Amino acid sequence: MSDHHHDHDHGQAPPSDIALRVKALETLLVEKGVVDAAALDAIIETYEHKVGPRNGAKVVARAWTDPAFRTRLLADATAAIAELGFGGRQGEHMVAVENTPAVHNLVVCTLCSCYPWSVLGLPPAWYKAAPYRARSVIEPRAVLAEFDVILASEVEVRVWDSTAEIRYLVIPQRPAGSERLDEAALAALVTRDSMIGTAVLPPVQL
Amino acid sequence: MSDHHHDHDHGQAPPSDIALRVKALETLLVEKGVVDAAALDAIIETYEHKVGPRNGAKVVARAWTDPAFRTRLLADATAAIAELGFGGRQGEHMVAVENTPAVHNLVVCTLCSCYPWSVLGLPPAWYKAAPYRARSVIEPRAVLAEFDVILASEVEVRVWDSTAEIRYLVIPQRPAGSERLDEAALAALVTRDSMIGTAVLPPVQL
Amino acid sequence: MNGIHDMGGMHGFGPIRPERDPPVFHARWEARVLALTLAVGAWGRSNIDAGRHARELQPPDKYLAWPYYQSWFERLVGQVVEQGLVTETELASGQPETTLNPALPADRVAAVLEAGGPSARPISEAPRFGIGDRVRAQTINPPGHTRLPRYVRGRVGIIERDHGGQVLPDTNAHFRGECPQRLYGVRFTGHELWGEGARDSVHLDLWEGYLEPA
Amino acid sequence: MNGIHDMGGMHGFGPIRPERDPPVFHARWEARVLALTLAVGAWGRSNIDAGRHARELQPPDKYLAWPYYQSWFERLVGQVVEQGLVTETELASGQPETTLNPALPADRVAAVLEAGGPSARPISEAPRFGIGDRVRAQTINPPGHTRLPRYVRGRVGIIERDHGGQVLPDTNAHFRGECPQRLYGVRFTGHELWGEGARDSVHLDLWEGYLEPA
Repeated sequence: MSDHHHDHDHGQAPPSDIALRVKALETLLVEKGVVDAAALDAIIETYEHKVGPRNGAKVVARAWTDPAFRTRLLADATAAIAELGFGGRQGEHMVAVENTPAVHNLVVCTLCSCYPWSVLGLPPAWYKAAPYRARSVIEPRAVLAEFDVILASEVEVRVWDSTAEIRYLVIPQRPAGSERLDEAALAALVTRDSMIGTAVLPPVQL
Repeated sequence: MSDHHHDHDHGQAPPSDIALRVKALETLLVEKGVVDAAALDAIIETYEHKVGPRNGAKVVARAWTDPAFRTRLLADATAAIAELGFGGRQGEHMVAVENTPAVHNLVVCTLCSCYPWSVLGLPPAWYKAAPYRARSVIEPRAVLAEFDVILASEVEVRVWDSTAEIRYLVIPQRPAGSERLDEAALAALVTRDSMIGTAVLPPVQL
Repeated sequence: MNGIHDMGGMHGFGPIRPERDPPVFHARWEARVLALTLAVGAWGRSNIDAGRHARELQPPDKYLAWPYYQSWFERLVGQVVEQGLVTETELASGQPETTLNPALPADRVAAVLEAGGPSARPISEAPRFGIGDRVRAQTINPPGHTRLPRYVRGRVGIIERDHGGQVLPDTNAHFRGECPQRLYGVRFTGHELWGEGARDSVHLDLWEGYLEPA
Repeated sequence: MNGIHDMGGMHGFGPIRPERDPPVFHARWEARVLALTLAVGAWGRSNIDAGRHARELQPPDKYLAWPYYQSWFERLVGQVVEQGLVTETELASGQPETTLNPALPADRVAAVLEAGGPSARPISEAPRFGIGDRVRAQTINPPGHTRLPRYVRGRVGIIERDHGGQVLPDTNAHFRGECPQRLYGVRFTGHELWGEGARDSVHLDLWEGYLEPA
């Protein structure tokens, strides 16, 4: 009995009427002039097509290829990231943390869903859900294992709980075999999860 | 916004199908011979009509009127309560705590719903619900106020969190004006809540 | 486990709703669930600690939303299968494939309830702590059952009572033995638990292994 | 508040469900809720801390059960009324009784998102703590908003970074002022937070008033 565990289904399937309720509120707010329908579309367009993990990937690729940029990024991430044109909402105060053979960084927000929008876009559902929020600080290696990341025991895990307005970007380790790739090709290798710390980039197959 | 608080309705209204599901399981268990239907009736009869707060009230009235019994009750509540014929399930290991002009005792089980069945019967719904369990240990005076119990600031509140198999019975203060009442009349004054610590007995109107 | 059940000290659950003269049960199905749970328990295939842990493992949102006896009912459905009293097939069809003799016949109910299930156990070890000793509740976060609430971990209290040996829930809930340990009544000040401004005191019963000298 | 949102270190929520290449939104209504929330926010009648606190005040069972953007939607319904943007009557009828000019026209969206809302503030007080100092997170249990999680209260860490002055959520969420304080990056060992056997470390950003010398 003690190992019995009911299967969870924490509400990723919304009630059927939520879409209707949202539509009704939007209609009222647009008709009253509280919000501009075209502005809503522009916000959605921004986070579906403009602001997302490709931004962060460019930051990472630049850090891998430009030692002076890497130094600036680790010293003042907000300013360094702004050099690439990224900043603004939920990226106002950035810190970059670098993975090395000895240290692996993992970012979480136990209290809500803080996430570096300016470089990674909107957070994935699992990042905002209770299991990841609850477990990352107490059993980070078990969490990583569920992402198929198994670290050697001598690697130190540093968990960053985003309790304030500082937002964290993980600089993953440059993958083995990527020595000849240029900055654009390197950026294409960088995944969203590797910049949260829930993935390690695999070696490049040449 | 910060004071906004949705009205809670933590499930005292059961889904309409729960009664049917219970009936179906009971039918299966009875037909298979896992349980005896008459035994179920006997258990319910016990806790609806035999084992309840009248038991505890008799213990309290005895303690008020028999100093030697009070001494035994405070020294070994399990044995003293057994003198009155009460004991058994969820009363195997009892401790009695006495309210005085200087000390008020309050019993809770933060981790589940532990309660002294043998002297108080089954716990009321609020005792088992999250607000009482969560709040009693951190803000006992606010909890007491919701039961209309306002204590003078010099009165010490002792909260008993029933984390093990020890069960607590509060001996309320004997009400003013009850000096001439006999043990049976006194027992009639003692309420369930006064033996949990969420009530103070009012003066007797003669 | 640091489960949703470990709610001492939480805010946000709203007001208490006292009922001055409630019925023992608010619906007949509640009474049946209580009785079924006790009658199934009489088979002796589990124990009270494992039963508590089964509720702790219920999905947290359901644990909060379900009426109390529905939580018991959902536990009971799991228990009868896990204890081999009913098969999944029988549960699905509602039709028994075999029959048993009830573990608790009606004429034994009074005796069984009056006997209860004492959890005191003789232990030979001398007490590690005496009345008046200062102790710190350990910083432990076991993934399994424990009765050391989060709100006292790392906090210092005073031993007030020695309850003698008692079955240890941490092992018993997982069928790893009763492993009795001495149980102490420990007093913590509100100030120690909650900080500046907190008054009064909270008393918990804690097993010897939960405590260290302070 | 010690709310359901303060879930760091809890067990019982089950496995994580990674999605390797999820869409930004799983349904169109989610996208509309995000956009509506940002567009309403442009009225400037609340702040990010008050917005977080509004979710913390949602009923705990609902907080756990609702899809994420439904929690945002339920908050939004409350916000538009509390901020005087919509009346209860309009909400019930769906018919506006007056009209306004949107605070965020479409041609301002890019500029507003790019500006963001910096929370850094100049402060004149000298730092109370220096890099490498040992500090203890205070034992506080405020009923209102705070960003000091329960799992670090009373625990000792090391100052690793000085982030300068930042708006204090504890006051700002309740519209009692920005009261900026110095913010520090603080490292806690897993052993200090969780006890024997825990490894690795957890870093939190904590305001000066959350800390005391250790």
